[in-house]
Amino acid sequence: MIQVLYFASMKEASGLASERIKWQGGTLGEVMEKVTDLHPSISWDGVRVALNEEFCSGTQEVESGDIVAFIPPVSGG
Amino acid sequence: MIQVLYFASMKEASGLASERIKWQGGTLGEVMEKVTDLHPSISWDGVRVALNEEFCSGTQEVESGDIVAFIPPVSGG
Amino acid sequence: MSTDRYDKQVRFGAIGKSGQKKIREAEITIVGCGALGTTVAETLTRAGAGRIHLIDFDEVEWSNLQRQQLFTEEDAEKSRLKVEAAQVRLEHINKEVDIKIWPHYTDGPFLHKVASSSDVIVDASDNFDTAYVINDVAHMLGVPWVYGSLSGSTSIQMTVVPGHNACFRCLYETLTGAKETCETAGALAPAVQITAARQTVDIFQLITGSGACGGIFKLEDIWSGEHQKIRTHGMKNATCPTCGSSPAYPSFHETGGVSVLCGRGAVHIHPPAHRKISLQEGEEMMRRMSIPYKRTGLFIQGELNGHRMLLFEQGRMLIHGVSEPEEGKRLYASIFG
Amino acid sequence: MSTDRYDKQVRFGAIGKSGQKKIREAEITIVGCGALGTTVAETLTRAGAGRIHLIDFDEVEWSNLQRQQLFTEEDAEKSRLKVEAAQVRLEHINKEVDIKIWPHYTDGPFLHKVASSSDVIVDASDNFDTAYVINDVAHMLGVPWVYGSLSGSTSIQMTVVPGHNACFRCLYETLTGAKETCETAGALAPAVQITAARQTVDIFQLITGSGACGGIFKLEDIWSGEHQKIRTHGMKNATCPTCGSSPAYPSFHETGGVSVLCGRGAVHIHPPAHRKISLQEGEEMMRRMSIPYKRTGLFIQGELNGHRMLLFEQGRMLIHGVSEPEEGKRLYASIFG
Repeated sequence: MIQVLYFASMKEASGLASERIKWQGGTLGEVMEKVTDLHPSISWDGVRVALNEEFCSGTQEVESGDIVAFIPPVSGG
Repeated sequence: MIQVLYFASMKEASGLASERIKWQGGTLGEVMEKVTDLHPSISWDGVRVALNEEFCSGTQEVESGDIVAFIPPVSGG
Repeated sequence: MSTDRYDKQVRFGAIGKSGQKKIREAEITIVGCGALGTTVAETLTRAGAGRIHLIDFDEVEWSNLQRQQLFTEEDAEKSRLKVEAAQVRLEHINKEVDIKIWPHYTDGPFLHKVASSSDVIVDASDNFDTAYVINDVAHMLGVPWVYGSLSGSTSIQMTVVPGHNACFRCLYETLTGAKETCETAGALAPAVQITAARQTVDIFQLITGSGACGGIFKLEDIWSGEHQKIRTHGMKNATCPTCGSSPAYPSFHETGGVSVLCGRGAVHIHPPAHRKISLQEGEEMMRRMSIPYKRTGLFIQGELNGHRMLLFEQGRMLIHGVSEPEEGKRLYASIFG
Repeated sequence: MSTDRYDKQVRFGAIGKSGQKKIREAEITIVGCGALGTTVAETLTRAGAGRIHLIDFDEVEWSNLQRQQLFTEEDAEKSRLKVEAAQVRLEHINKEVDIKIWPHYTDGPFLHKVASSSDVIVDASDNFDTAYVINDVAHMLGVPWVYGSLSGSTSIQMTVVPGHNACFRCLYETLTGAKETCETAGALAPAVQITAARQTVDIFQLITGSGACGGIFKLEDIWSGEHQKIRTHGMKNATCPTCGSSPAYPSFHETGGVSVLCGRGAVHIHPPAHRKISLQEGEEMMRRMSIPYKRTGLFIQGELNGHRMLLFEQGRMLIHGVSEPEEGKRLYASIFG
């Protein structure tokens, strides 16, 4: 299992602030594919990804127990 | 190892916001004894204790990898 | 003119038009008009709440200005009552909101009366005694309340829904020993803002019925960045004298007393419940004793042995230039026996 | 009189007397005088900062009042310039602080001039373009800057110390696609307060030299309670055109253009750098074309084809009742060619 956190527009598109996803191993990019399957209306434009509170690229390996956060660009002030 | 977080007056008494402590197992009460050894000036008056983000009593068992937070009473508004 | 005034709030999905209507109809009691009270009151006023009760007996001081956002230098210069200064500013911000002010000490019976038709009670006081009183009154009324407290850079916030969550007394059955207050550790304005922001979110969630607040003790040191969301469920005490099966509400019945005000060299005296003195009687007494005084709508200001003193409805008195409770009691007794 | 004015801040150990002295001597530039800008400016003013530069070309609108804390109904009624309304209130709060206002569009050369002697630059703007400009200017000057942004209940804050942290461009080399703004998801006042509080803490840490801010991307959804502190170190790009070894500062040189203002049906035109129009010249032009106008200290207000327009120093113009950039350009060109 991994925990996935959705922020801003991704929270609205998924209807969830967070969820647990079954995970056997794979890359961050594969997590994103899985999330796309679960929530087809999600847009990945400009989204940054953090793995265990560290910004990472899609090639990074994700293990069971990890926390993945998706952060779309947010502009307002 | 366990992680210990100090808030408010305990942060001032210990001089630390958090630290890692070697841990072989034992109760929360024993964690408090250990912390008293490390920081003799700490006062336990009114302090509440949370183990992995849940308030707990001193008899609770603490395992390696756990997070313990010490929260003295804070009044100001 | 002001059609889209709340637009940015209505666009937020969990509030929306129906939530905005509920905010517009909501009545909120805020206990304390200091750092947290001014911040929460301003946000609720801007948000378009229906009615806000503000309770505080204190005056604006220079040392308040660093973190109490409704007040100006002029308010401190003129030692205005906090609730009066707050009301003036809030009405400039949003005249659609009904701001009721109560320059009173918060004891159980008084709060029970003021908050009887409120949807939420907010603790913005600076002491534990008042939190216990609010906790009791909220459970008697069956109204949720929103606790907040801070010191230095540490912020605490928790919402208690009667019948659902461990209450304040469950968490702190007794409170002994040194308490960290703004006196010893100071108070950073950003810690105020964080605490008030979390309180306001819970108020919005309670009023609009969306979101799931209650039962989480939110703790943050904004300077170090350490952060905890602690579940309070395990602390629920079935025999708690406030939220248990046979409640006695022990703090409701506590009578008045003497309190020394935080870092001001002032003493505040509130007489026991059976001994209420009206402003009329107070004025009469001062005249008889030839004490120089001035009466305003809300209080009488007089001078006794070089101490400035303010007498409020029901006999409450604030005596400046005194830091010992006993000396305050003596001065009070020298007028009212 | 005001001897203990900053007492609660001085008592906080990490600030103390020496920190307070540094705050007193600090100069801070705040880009944007909206929700974040007013909140940060008020806190710094209450904290006793030395000098604050406030940059914003916009006017107070009714829809601002819900979360922009320095403004009143009267400010919205009179469409006052935000920086002017803010200055008036800030001077009532603390006349010891020197508030400099700049009703200007923020481009690279302008910000470089205003912020040249600042200790910190604060991003309180509502758009990415400005963040890139601040990022470039901060690196050119070698001055730390404090990013903040919010939408709905989501708050983001990050401090960049040139030479130490991954910069904004390292994180967002390009930004394409839909961006969530206050237009689509609204903006909750508590999300503003949390963002501004985190910004202010980092400003205090930078000014006093205590605490270790920088390099952490702080993210919180204040409605759901989800929270992250993300290390940015891994994003540092050695060939970044802003913070890399051969910087080109691409956003510094971007010339003016046309922007459509957030939810207002207004267009804002800033002419390219080589084409500066003075207020004197603008007035001359309006008179020649028989356009009805009124000149104040900071701008000229006129009316063209039923559109209210404001002309500022250097030829910047705000045209109301227009939502298409092209129409704005046409109107502008009809006066200045």
